[in-house]
Amino acid sequence: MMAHIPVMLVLIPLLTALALPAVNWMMPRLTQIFLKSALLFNLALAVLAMRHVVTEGPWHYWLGNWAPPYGIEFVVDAMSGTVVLVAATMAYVIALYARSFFRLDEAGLQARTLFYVLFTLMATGVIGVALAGDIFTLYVFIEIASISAYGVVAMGGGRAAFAAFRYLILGTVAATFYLLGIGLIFAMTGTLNMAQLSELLPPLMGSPAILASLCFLMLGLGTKTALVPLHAWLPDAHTYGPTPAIAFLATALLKVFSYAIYRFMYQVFGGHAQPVTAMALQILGWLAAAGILYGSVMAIAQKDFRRMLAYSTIAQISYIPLGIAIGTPAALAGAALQVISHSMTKGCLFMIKGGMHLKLHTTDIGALRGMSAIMPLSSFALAISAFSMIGLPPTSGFFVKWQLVRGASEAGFGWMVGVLVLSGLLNAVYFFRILENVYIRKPEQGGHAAESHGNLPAAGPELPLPMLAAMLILVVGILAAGIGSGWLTENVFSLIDLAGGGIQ
Amino acid sequence: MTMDVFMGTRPLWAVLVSILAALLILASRNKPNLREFWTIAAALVKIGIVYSMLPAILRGETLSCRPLVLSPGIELFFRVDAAGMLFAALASALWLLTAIFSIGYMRSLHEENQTGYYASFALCLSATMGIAFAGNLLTFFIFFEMLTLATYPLVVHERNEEALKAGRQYLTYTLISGQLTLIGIVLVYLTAGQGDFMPGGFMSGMADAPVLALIFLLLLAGPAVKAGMMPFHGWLPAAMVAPTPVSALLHAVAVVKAGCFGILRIIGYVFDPKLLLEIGAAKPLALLSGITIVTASLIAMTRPNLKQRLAYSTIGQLSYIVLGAALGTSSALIGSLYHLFAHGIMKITLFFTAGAIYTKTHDLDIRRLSGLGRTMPLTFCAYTFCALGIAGMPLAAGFISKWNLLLGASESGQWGYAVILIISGLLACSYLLPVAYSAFRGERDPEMSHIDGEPNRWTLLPLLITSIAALILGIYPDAFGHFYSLARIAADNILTGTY
Amino acid sequence: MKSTPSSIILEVACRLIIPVLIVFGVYVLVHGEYSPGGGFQAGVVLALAVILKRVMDPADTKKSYWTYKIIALAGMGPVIYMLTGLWSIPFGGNFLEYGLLPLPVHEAERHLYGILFIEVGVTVGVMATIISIFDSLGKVGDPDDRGNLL
Amino acid sequence: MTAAIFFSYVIFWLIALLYVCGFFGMMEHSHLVKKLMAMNLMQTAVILFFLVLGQKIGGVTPISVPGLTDLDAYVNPLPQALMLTAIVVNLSTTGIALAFLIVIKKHWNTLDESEIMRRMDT
Repeated sequence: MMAHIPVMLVLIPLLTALALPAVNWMMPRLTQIFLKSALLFNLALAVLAMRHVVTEGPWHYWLGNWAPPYGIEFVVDAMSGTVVLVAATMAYVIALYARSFFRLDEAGLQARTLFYVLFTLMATGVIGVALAGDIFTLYVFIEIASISAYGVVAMGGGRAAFAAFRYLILGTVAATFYLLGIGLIFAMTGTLNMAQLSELLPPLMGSPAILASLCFLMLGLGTKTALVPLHAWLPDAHTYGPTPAIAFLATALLKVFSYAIYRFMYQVFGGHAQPVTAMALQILGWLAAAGILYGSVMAIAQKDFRRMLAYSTIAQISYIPLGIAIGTPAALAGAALQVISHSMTKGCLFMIKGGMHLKLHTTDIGALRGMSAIMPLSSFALAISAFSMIGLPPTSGFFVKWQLVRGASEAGFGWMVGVLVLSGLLNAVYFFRILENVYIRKPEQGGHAAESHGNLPAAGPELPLPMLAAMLILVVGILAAGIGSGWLTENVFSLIDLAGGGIQ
Repeated sequence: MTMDVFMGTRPLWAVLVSILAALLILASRNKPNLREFWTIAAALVKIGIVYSMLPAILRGETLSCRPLVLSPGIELFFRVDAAGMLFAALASALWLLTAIFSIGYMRSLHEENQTGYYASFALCLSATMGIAFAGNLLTFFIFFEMLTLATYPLVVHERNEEALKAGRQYLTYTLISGQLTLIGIVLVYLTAGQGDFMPGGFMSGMADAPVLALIFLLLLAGPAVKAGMMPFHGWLPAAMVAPTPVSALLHAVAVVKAGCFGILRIIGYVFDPKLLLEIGAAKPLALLSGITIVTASLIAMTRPNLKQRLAYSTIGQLSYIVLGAALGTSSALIGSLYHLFAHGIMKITLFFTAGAIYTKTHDLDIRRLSGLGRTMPLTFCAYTFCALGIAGMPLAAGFISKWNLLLGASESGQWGYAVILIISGLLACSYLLPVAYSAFRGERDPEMSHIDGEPNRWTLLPLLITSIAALILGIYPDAFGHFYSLARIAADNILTGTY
Repeated sequence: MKSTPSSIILEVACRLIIPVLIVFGVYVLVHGEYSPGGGFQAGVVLALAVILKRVMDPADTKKSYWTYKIIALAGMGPVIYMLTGLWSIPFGGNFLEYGLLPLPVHEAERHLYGILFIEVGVTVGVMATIISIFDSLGKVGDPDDRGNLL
Repeated sequence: MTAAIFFSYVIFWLIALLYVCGFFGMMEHSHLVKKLMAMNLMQTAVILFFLVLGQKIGGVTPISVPGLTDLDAYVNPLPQALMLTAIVVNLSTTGIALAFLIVIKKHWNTLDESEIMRRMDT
């Protein structure tokens, strides 16, 4: 059993997702228990897989015992293990949150089992992308994750359906770009396995076909990651989709495409050792930097908390491509830490957003006055996540910034240091504006918060326990990932394989 | 065994104890007595832990512990040395007094949001301990930023527009400068490969002079803003909207002193006073602090509000410390380190008296305080004594530091600074003493006729203790915690380059 | 409630065609290993049989319990696939290693049976999916339908 | 033979044309169904691209023909197998997109993108 963990990591959520309608039909009471125990079990397996990677190195699994060039291979290494662990954690925590959320949100989503099915499928896709050892399997899992994501976003109603349609169109065009890219690679080399490609490609790097495929892959994965200027789908989808879905989409799903960029850049195209790839990485760095600044500036301009979070996601997600583009071990460690840190932070913020929506009936920033009096624990979670977003110690966000700044200055990218620092300050502008409203300003007489204070549901002013528990797990995680970041960097992120393509 | 572990990790516990206290305070927010008990208890425990390390430091040893790895090759590193001990002992002792004062002050004014106040206060103290004991730049920076964060709720405590504006200003100054310091720290790790504080510094020869000067400038940004150096002082008077105990502890002890302490650490333990001369950074720094001293004193004279006046006085006095560090001779360093401590004791007394007066009058306009000295003799005696101390009168603690600074200025041959110090003393007399004079000799303002006596004893007790302490220290500079010896050991460390 | 068929010609034709479709579907399924065919095609053919029945008797579509069952069934198809893959694990194989399935036949034939099980799963999945799409489309515009299936 | 080489290149140009047609169709039309159809054109172009990659002149379908044991006589089966998966992906994307269109039509009572965008803002 233990030897099959890599494939189990994909199979368990897949099996859960597909069996869920049957379970719900025959034993409706067991649905939630079934879902949560499966996700918890998967989380435990992810931890075991990570431990295996740390103690014994990368883990290869051949489906049907067919050797790689012919068969499908799953690989768990330091980076994919991290992504899998994050995805499994977020899936469990959000499942914990979602049930209470939907219970309170009576007017909202009705097709709940369908939601859980799509949600778990999305988790399957994310974990599959992380584990895939060949570029076509990667495509299949990307599409599993994306299609479920379109469906889940559309569950938020009429506006969400339109946002999801645009997301679908752009996402599918991105997928065709991706397919074209791997088609060109396949035409040049005759293989799809990443390990084999990394040996066959270097002599071919100068050819126009490979250059074109690099461009197509960058465009495809860049759109899915919401790299500026390919981010057009993101703000609407994040604003109108149902909260638990967006909490997973913004955290685990977006990360996995950055992770795919890392896999291609370093383990297929040879990283900074190849002049063409080095150029691509440089462009990636510029785009990421532009994304960081654009997202932060746009976030300041928003009046709605949901939209602000959406733009903040664009900014924060770009930290990962930035770390990948820099390409020193410290920067890659920063990118990997950002995968963990941003997932927990943004997940927590979206959960709080959902809570505000349920309790205060608004997500308008100006109407959050006095929230700390009504929802003290949620406000506390909000404060900690905001600090992590800004990058203040001892939260994990600070250590991300530290590693990235360190990496950028080691590699001689002084301007990136400036971008990172500026981004932290811009984040401070919009998050402290919210904290001021939540903690310091008193609700105006007859204002929104005061009004809804009167209409609070009988369940009590604070959110129900499972929702709070989910948020507080993430808050503890943010602090733990900050304090433990040194340990993580030394023991896990130091194993990230740059395949000789990094900057020393 | 457990005892040994505890003894070995005392610096860590000194930091953690008030974080724990903050959590307990938040947990018992509905029980004011229990909440304040936690504050006092944590303060006592902290004093116990800090002072238990004193004998070893006085023997010239250092205590260190590395509980955690922060980043490859960089640990969360605490090292207690003479300079850190000086700062930690000062902050922990004054926390206890401020806690007692706060209880009296907050209760008599029926302030809101007291739980958040006490919790943030405790967090501030943790951050201060962390800054005092930090053994490397990253650890220092982490606690430095924590201090910024923990202070913010205190600055905006009043929850009104003015407080919000002050809070924004405070964050703007400190966060921006903090980020610059972060870049500086990264550059230090990049050029020197390490960032552990060493007496006499470790940066010499690591890069060319212009690069070193740039790094120094970046590193200095954060501490200089916190210390209220002149072009960056705007937040400090604005932050005086906070309740008086906050101004007392934070703007006399924790925050601004953390800035000064940071400057001392950077000058003495990352760079070296001699290296600064070589790269041409010492003279501009000294000049800047000289200008700050005079200008701040001149501005102070124009402010009618007592707290504002004290704020500008603080800005001026803090630059003594920077000046001493920039001069870099033995006496100057001793004076600078001792001033860190002496100014803390005296300025906190002044703020305590301001707070005590405020609990009675609800007004701090100095024109309306005249005649009150006859009703509140103890309070105003304490005020007068410490005002003279700030000016540098013999028999008060301020004299010791100023004397050493004067010696230092003459040792280094820069007589101009000696003149500035003396002028500053005269200016201090001219803006602090008129308050005392009119209080004892002036006509009572008719609106203040209802004032019947001294403030309540919880507010009176701490300020009497600190003013008596200032007197004793002026006579025996080594009293209470061998602070003078600590300053001397630290200065020796910096100049000899070894612990 | 017995509803009337739309026309007698349709009814007679369907009665003749549906059994043939089912038999043909099974043929396509089991022959997929050697010749064009397999799970996808078999699934479509089988689904067609059910859809024809629906066309013949529209009232059948309205029975709402069908949607629950059919979607659960659509999920169970891939579950059969995965269980087949997992079946080899207790016998020392990797996921989907049919050569180690505990069947009393030659290894090459074990591969064949392994594929067959998988094709059965695919057939069930495809069939149920197509039927559920047909059912949902039949409900668009239905005032009783809230647009939510589960 | 030159004709064969010529046509072997022309097919790629035709595929590129199809792809670009899809792209421009998507940019040009504001009707959502037309956008979807344009998207399908792009997907089809990519599928054709893969199939042509595995094609060879005179090759037969990769299903065992009795008596034909020469491996070179068959076309490469891998692209075909891959495209089978890609077609399933396309099918599900199109299906889910159509479902969205039904919801959009119900909610907005129009399928015109610019109209919906205008109403989203207000």
